[in-house]
Amino acid sequence: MTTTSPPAPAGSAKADQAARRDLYRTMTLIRAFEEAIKRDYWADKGPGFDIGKGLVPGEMHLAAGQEPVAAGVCAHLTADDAVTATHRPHHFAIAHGMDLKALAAEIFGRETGLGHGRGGHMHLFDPATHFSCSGIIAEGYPPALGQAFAFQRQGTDRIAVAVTGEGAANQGAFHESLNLAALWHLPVVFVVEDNDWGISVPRSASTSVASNAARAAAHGMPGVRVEDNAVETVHAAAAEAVARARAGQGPSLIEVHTLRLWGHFEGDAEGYRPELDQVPGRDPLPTYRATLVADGVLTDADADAITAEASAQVEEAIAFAKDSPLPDPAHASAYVFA
Amino acid sequence: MTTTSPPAPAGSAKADQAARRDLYRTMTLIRAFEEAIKRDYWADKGPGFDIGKGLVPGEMHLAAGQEPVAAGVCAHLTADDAVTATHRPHHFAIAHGMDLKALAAEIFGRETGLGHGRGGHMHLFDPATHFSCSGIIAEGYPPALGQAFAFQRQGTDRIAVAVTGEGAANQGAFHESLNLAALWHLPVVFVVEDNDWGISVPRSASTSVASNAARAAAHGMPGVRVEDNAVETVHAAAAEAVARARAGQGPSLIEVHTLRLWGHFEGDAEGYRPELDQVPGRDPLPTYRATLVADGVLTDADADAITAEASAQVEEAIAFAKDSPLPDPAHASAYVFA
Amino acid sequence: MTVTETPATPAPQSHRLTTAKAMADGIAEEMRRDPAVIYLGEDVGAYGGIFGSTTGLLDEFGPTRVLDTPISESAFIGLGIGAAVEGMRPIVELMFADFMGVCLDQIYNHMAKIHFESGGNVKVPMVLTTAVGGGYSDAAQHSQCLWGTFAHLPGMKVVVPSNPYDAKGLMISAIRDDNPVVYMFHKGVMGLAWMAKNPRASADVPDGAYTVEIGKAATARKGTDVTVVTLSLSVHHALDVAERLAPQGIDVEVIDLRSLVPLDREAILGSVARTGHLVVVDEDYLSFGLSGEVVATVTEHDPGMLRAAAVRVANPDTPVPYSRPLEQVVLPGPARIEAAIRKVLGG
Amino acid sequence: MTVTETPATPAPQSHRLTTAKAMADGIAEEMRRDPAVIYLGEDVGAYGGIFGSTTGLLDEFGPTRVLDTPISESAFIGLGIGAAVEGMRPIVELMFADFMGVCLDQIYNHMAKIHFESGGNVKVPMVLTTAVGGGYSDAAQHSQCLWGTFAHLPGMKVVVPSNPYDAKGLMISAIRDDNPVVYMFHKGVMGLAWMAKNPRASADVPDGAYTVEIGKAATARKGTDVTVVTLSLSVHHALDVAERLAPQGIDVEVIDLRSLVPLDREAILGSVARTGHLVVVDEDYLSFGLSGEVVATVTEHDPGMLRAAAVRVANPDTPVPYSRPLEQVVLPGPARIEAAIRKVLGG
Ligand SMILES: Cc1ncc(C[n+]2csc(CCOP(=O)(O)OP(=O)(O)O)c2C)c(N)n1
Ligand SMILES: Cc1ncc(C[n+]2csc(CCOP(=O)(O)OP(=O)(O)O)c2C)c(N)n1
Ligand SMILES: [Mg+2]
Ligand SMILES: [Mg+2]
Repeated sequence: MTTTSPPAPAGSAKADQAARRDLYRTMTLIRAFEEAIKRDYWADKGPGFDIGKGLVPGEMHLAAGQEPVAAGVCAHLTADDAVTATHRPHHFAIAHGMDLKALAAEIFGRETGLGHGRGGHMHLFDPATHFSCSGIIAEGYPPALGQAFAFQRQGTDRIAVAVTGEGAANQGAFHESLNLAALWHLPVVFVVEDNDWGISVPRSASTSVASNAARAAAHGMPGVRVEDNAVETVHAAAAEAVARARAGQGPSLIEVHTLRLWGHFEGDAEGYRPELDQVPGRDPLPTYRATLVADGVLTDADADAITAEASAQVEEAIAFAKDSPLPDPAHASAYVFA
Repeated sequence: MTTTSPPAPAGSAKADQAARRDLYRTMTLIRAFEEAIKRDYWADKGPGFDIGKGLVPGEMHLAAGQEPVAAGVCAHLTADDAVTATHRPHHFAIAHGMDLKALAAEIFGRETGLGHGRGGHMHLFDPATHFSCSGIIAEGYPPALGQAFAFQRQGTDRIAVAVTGEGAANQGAFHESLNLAALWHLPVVFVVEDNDWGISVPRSASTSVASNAARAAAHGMPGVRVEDNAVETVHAAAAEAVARARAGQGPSLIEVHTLRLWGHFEGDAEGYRPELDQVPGRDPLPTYRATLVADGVLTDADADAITAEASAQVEEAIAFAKDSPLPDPAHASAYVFA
Repeated sequence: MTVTETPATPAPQSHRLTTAKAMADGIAEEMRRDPAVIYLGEDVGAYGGIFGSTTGLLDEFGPTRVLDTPISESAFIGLGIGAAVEGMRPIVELMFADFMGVCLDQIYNHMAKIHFESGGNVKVPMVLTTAVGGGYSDAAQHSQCLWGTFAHLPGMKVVVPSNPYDAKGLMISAIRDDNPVVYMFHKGVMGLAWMAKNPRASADVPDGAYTVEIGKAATARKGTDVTVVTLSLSVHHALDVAERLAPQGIDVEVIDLRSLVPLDREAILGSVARTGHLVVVDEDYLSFGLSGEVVATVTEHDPGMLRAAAVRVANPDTPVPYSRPLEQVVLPGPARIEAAIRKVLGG
Repeated sequence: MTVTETPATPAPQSHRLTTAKAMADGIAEEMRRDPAVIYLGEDVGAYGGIFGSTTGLLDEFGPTRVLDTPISESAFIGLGIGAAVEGMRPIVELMFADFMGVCLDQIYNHMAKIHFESGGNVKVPMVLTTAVGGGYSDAAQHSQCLWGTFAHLPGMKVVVPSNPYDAKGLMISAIRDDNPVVYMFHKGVMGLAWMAKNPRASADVPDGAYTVEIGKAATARKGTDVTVVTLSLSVHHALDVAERLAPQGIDVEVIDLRSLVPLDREAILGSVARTGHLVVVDEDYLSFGLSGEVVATVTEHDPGMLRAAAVRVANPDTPVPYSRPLEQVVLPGPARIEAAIRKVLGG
């Protein structure tokens, strides 16, 4: 297990600049999406707060602050690769290229949504990008093994990325999956998003070791911990892990020390954690923007344009969702069986 | 993680000799018991082999060859300490001091058995020795945590020993238990009996790492692997682990490379594994006897006497079992609720 | 209109509590009385339980008796079992019943069977609390009731309070019971500030300890025309419907089962004997569960008791859909209950 | 006396097979036809399956298609799900249904729900095979049927063959089905050399591929006086009892459900309409399961169909005891079935 430090981007300076802009663009798009969902989620929950009310009811787990993980990892993937995510899935869904309209429409419970409104935000299944997620902690890992297994059998170099939080690394399915993937040399990249908290339980009260990379070693695979929630560090760590998997050298694990900027879910009063103001450079988005501007990769105007473009894309998707019809209750039990 | 080598027995020479004789006595008693059960199990399964027939029906998992693990560990325990074992539980039950008559009677399905015939050989619950076991792989670990937790809360130095096979170390509950025990500093000694096989599946096809002691590290606790299936090596490793737990220093793990001399269960044709004749010094019982005779701890006559005494004890227990009444079918549903 | 044990007028020593607060109150009573009682689970400490089941407990009893756990349900439920075996009285929270799939082995093969397998020599006096139910768009993995599943597997009692009084009294009974008790609380009856509330989710609850006997159904409303056998949140829907139908001359009896195990078969039979008509309302899946068991209870006693075919209102064997209009038809809401009553009465 | 699809005389191309061999035969047929079919689980390779479900498959198809797994049920069942999603047709063995507790989440929250949650966009064509049942003193954690639990949870078909012909035909149907199918085989019908055998556990089975439709019950024996609805090993007991009672003028109809999901409610109603008497025989736990569902199916159709109270013969909500005399009374054996038939006929 090693801890990586920010890499010098590889390749030609020009290509690098484009790649760095893309990372920023992805992060910006994710943030724009999460902010828009937050806005619309809260728009009609009152008076007071009723979780069941409004255009977007139910639990809502947003990933603002964790964009570097999704952007850094998914930059190495194509739509032929699989991603299995968690109850907090939007950032990975977007970074992996899910159609924003189908995503938004599912969150708004519309017939045009990915699952015709059946799934909701924790149950996004996209055959086009081999994306799925699960609301049950760590239980998204095992199906990723099967996707990787199928890709391997089909003689391709496609891979599967399996994501969980640090809280999930204490769930049995996490360990079973690592062992089986290592044993069968499956092309999987395991990603652990360590945002320090599992709802209100701090990492120190849930996890007996300092790094989940140490747990990779317990299953005979390389593990790395990225300490800085910087997209380029994640990108570099993922480059190795993805290359390894594609080359048939088996699975590996990346843990990223990231930060959830908002509550566990919307409505979380967060009485259990101190103000984030204490965390220096806590928001990775302006930090990265400043870096890119300082490095001459973006002008402020470029960056603003990226933000504007992201916002437009998101608003278009949300408008599409809102304009879409709700599912017909007469078909509530459709799709139980094929 | 370390690999221990045979220790020099500690303490006065006289005490050591007594301790070594006790280890041999325990191993001999276990073997006598397992041989007697094997005999009576097969006595009336014919013609052919019908698993449901005879005085002792059902699955039967015997532990011949694994005596060093139980004897070496349990020598450090009193009846106030807890042991949770597996589907292969007799050696630990006996080493931990379970009443042989109640044990035998349970295996024979009698009203005088530990569980009045309700449990059977995989479900032995003995309040007197805080012993329990489970037929579900690795699921005996979690309750051991609770016993240790209660002992800790009660301000005692009592401990819990949790046993599984190496196959079980790939089950989620194994990992969850290690993490929680480490986190809460519970007085638990985890024991993994690595007999190289989980039924027909060799360790190489089930486990991605060479030693499960490495998995202790993944949960922040010391782990040690004993390579030689020698009772004194186990005894030494357990001394440390038990002392640690009693001193409030938390859990640790011992893996012992042991050997199952017979089939996974009685009736196992063992087509999957090579003849054990290839394994040098494969039976730990004559090996240990030879050592003790060579060291002058026992004469051959002493050893024979121990064997005879063990045999007498076992036959008495089995006679008790056979003489005991079967449970009254009218009370088949008794004990579902307290 | 509420349970028989509830005093008609509030006792002098009582407070108006939500179901959640009444549940926590019952736990606190027992924790004060018996140092062996502890509470453990995810987010039960500083957070106070995602659905308010432990509000205030950490403050009063501290982190040695109210313990946040890792997300390791098999390990910590098993820990509860072992602690119970050694004389403690643990209450262990499984945050949502939907998560049973990661830890059911500890629950049904261990917690529920040890007493039997030990021939009565080992007791497992623990309470497994868990949140159930839908209605707020939490979709297929966070909205299930699943009580039919727990009740099918022998060796554990299963209680399902519908109101504050029962929530407290059943909790105290559960803690004092020498058997494992699964205590399933519907989010919709908890009276949470952040969820739609039925007015019955708050009520006057006596101070101090009292018990509600496990295994006795309550007649939530007396009536003569039709028996509605139900439980948990559906009790409220059934009562709402009953009140609406009363002026129309339809007099509905509502039986609140309060526990599935033991199932109060006498209460069911007694009511149906009087009304001759049976509707079962169950938010769990329709087939192979509670609703069939209730109907079968009557039929194996005497099918002649029924003057019309029994009607079941339940989830039509469909994962709970996310989208509101879909979820609303899958749940056994007031409209479906009313239609069932009219149908069984030949309307 | 056996299923309707079984030719009265053996087809020219047929062999006498045990149920276990017929099951493996069906798997082999499909593995030959479709390279996407694989089989994975514990001891399914060199061992051939603890209950003979995969005998010979490793030899023919090799270790890339018949895979021994670690004891990690959540991981390898989940692996099956992911592989199915990506176009394979995995058959995954859970050695005993009793072990569901360590992996139920993958089964019921994933395998069974993905198709629904995806709005039909993702299919999970996999078969989950698992051994069930008692009778040979394997005690409380290795003798359960639990089909009621699987059937209660929506999104998976549940098939339960009772004989060699159905075992093969249902296996082929299950593999070809685009839905997840749980295939539960009772150890006592497998015809294992090392377990007591019912003579019906071996029979002539056609060579080559054929299907038995999932969701259609079979009339295992036609009769006029009483309907016995049952499945799996209990079919054999019911037939034995029926044969014994025939000379006494009691003509028993035996319905072999063959699947719980879908449940062939028409077959149940059709038979009870003719006989007016219902006995349900179910080796699973009595309450909140299959037996109640069958009775309720009749009652919600028309309680007047029943000329006497229905009788259920099942496990009396008791963990399966180890000791033989205890186990024998807990199981729904021939004596209890006969008594039930006499009781329902007013004897
Ligand atoms: C098996 C299971 N247990 C508990 C939960 C409830 N739960 C949902 S999210 C969560 C915390 C997860 O923490 P972590 O894995 O760190 O992910 P994060 O929310 O921080 O992204 C918990 C306990 C669940 N969904 N599944
Ligand atoms: C959860 C679960 N899965 C599978 C089994 C079936 N089973 C019983 S023993 C066994 C092998 C266990 O191997 P190991 O842990 O090495 O113990 P050993 O038998 O070698 O002592 C298996 C797979 C089980 N009892 N429980
Ligand atoms: Mg986290
Ligand atoms: Mg082993």
